[in-house]
Amino acid sequence: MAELEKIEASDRVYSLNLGPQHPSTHGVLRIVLDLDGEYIIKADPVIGYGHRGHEKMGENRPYKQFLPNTSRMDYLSGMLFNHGFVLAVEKLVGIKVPERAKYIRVIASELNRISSHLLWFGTYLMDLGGFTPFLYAFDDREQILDILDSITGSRLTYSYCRFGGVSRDVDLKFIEMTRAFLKRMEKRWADYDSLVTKNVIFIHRTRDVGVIDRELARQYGVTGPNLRACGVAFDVRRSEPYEVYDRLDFEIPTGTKGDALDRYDVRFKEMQQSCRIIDQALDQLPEGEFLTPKVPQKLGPPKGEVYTAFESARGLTAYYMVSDGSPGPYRCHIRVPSFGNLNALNDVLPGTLVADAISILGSIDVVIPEIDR
Amino acid sequence: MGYFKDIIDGGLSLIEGMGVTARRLFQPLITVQYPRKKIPLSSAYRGHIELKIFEETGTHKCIVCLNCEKTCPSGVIRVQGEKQKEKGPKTLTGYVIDFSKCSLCGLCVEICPTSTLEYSREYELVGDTGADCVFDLMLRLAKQVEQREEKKKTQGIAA
Amino acid sequence: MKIHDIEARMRGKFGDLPLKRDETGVTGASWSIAVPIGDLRDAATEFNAAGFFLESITALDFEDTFELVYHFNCFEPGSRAVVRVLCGHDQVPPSICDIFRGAAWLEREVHDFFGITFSGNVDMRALLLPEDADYYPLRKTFGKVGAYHKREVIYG
Amino acid sequence: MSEGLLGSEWFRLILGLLIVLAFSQLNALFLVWLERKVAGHLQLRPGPMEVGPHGLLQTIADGVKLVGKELILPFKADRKLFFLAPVMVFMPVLVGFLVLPFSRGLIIRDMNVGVLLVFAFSTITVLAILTGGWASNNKYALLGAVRSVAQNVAYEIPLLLAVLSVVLVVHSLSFAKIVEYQKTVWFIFLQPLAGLIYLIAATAETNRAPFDIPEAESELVAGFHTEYSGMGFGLFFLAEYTNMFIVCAVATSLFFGGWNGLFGISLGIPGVFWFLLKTYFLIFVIMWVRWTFPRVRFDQLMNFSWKVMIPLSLANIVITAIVVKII
Repeated sequence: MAELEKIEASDRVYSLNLGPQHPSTHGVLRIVLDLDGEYIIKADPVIGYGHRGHEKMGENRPYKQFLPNTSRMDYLSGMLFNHGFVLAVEKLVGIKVPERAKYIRVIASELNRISSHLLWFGTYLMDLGGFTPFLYAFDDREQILDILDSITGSRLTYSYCRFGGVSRDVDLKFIEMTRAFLKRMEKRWADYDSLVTKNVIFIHRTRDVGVIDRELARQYGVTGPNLRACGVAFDVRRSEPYEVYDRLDFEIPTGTKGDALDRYDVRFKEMQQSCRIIDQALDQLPEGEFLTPKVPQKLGPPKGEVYTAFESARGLTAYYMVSDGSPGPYRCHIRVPSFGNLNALNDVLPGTLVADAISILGSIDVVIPEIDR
Repeated sequence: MGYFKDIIDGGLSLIEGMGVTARRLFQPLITVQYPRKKIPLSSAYRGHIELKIFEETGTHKCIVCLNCEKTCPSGVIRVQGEKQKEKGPKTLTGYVIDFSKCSLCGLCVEICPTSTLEYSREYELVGDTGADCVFDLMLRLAKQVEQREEKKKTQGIAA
Repeated sequence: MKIHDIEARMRGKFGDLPLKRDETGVTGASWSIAVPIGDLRDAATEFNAAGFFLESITALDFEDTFELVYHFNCFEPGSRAVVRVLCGHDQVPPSICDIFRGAAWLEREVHDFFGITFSGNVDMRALLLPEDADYYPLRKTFGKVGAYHKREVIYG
Repeated sequence: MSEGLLGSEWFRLILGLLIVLAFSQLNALFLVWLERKVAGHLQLRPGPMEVGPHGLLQTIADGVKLVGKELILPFKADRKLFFLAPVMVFMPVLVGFLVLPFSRGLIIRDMNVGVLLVFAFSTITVLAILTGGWASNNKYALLGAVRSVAQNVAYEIPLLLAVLSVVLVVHSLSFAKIVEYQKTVWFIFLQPLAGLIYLIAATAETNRAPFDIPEAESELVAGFHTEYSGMGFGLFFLAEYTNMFIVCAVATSLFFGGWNGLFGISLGIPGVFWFLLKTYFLIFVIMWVRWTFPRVRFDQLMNFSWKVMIPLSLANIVITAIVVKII
């Protein structure tokens, strides 16, 4: 680093404007890089291009009308964000959810998590220059979208969860499709292993690249797979189990070094664990109601506040809502995981190459509209 | 001999990867040439909303309660009603949606007390201007009723 | 459990009175503590030393005051704690960005939305809003809002 | 082209030039189509289908579109160099055709320094890329140009060393003689290591994935040709595919027996078909590789070149020289 500082004083340093329109910035992110040759001296991510004011929107409408907004923040895990919001409101108002609905939500959420990770897998490989895995991943993702489409009627912004259940019951066809998908994926993991995980070029591009260690992760509030990659088995599904996660048997995959390869491994294994969760949840899926009929149209929550954390595909996400007793929240804040994950780049990028910067950016899996809200 | 082992292992991993892609060369294609072939829609598909025609009455059951208009998060729906008699229920005179603002959440369909709203199964909705996204559901309903009657007629002749 | 250690230390430092336990679990945190604005950095330092990470910073706009809400968590089950700081509309809270590096952006976000300037945070550029934004959208005086309450209306 | 027809040297040259120009363009168009088809089928999709049968005319349609587009000169760019670069990248590629041995007697000029000529001229491509990247006045383009030069140093040496081991055996730089030598046994069987190194280095020479680091679309947007529009971009594109044909044709001549059939069995098929068959197969392999692997980082390519390819090719040359001396 001392050497780098010396160079900084010289006029060899030039700045490169990476984004907002750039093939690998996943949404509209701009990073102003100070470069010496191809080495990065300083990185300053500039965000906010996709700011839509979701928090303000939340404040000036009833809880129910904020539902469709939730899946538009992190559009890749719309179901999870939807789910989390419903959890928060149910906790605030005190609505009981039928068992069957809980299971359906978990299944749908985990399917969504796999689809989000699959998309990350594809785009990450594309960032590294491999185009084909992207399309294979999209092939699999398409199966999930079809499954979710069959119950929610939508492929991306689901708006599926309702206060006290879900909007539509699952049928036998859904269960059949999901089982077929799980079976299909068993073979696909091996293909992905041969095509990517074992590939020597891929390993060289990711090993020891962009190390986020435990301390750095804590400093920046990095959560989710990026945190687990450095060896911390912290998962909201385990630490504060919601719905039926405490009844399901699954592992929390962790890495050791916290480099891009570890992050890749963790996400890859997470997809397999999600498959396990879905399999068990399908086995345990009880009969019964999918929606509590007693939920009033106009919610009248007590005064106070609620903070509900859940594990989205990118990490710890939380809804913080303050209620003044009216049908809409007085303040609605959303803690998004990508915020901290991207923030850590300030410290991770300096000293790396531009090529590695792309690899790192891809490996931390940010969804910019989620940060911008 | 780690040097040569690394090279050979690396080379083999590359060949393994090429095997995966080569196998795909002989697998059937998964894409659909869209305008020529189409995939069946999901039964839960949520398009824009439409007034449902009930068999027994041959028309919709809207009572102009304005629940849909009030519950819509994006302010898409405009409903107009008129009282036919001094003391009586309102009847629907206009139902217009601005689809360009719709977020397809489905809250209006769920809240409708008479279940007279349903999802359209149209998805090829292209327009040149924003005005093309404004649908007059009454007009659409009238057209549908017409089509139905024609169908009935032709079926009747055939029978 | 780190959460019990830090609770004991907080009680030692600020007394029992400002610390509120939450038995219902609705607030998502084991307890919350109201800290005077001058002691915010001390509290944050304690949390940092105990190995907590900063989950979120946000503010609430009331008619009489702002309230800053800091959520801390550590990598153990159910270990969330809340630090609440009352900050008058004209007060300048201290920045904790040198204690938690991730706080810099979170404070910038709060500055964006509420116009609260944090002393000690050198980088107060707009984060999510355009550079030339001269409004604070999450203040209750901006745009369409339902109500503008005093703090006691909600928190008693 | 029988010997009798070629009375005049000039006639032969002009005819050759015309054929080369026509062939190189058509070939490039075909290769672009092939690339898209190969990519498509590797990815379980059909590729271009709309223009012509199986999209065969798609690239022609694209070409027409490119010709019709405006050539945009970036702000403060070096005007002369900017427009010179695409021409410079295409010229040396044409020269390569002069010495390619399509079949016995079907060589425009069988020079005794043919091999040298191809590699000498192909190096100009790097200069053209550097010129284009520099003249664009764009940081991405400049980075791409710089990478290209760095990459050039890394792959040219093993490329030539691999070729040298073949030349050592034949004692000639003439393509015709090298191909004649492989009448029964191809050099890929005698010199498998050199053949492999040549193919790897040749992939890098043509800036193809996994060595497409000067372009690196996910990192440098489009690298050295970021700022080129219309036919400026088109020429870079055509040159890339023509270049690919040339390196594969050279590989066919040097290692895969040129116009000869396998182990001298020609099955009555004319030599030129053998030649083209093998060349297009090699091109297919290069495409297949591109659509399978992620991109390497440029320092990794250098490491690979200096630590693996150069020592191995040097060792290969030494062993070859000793064996040749003993025999």
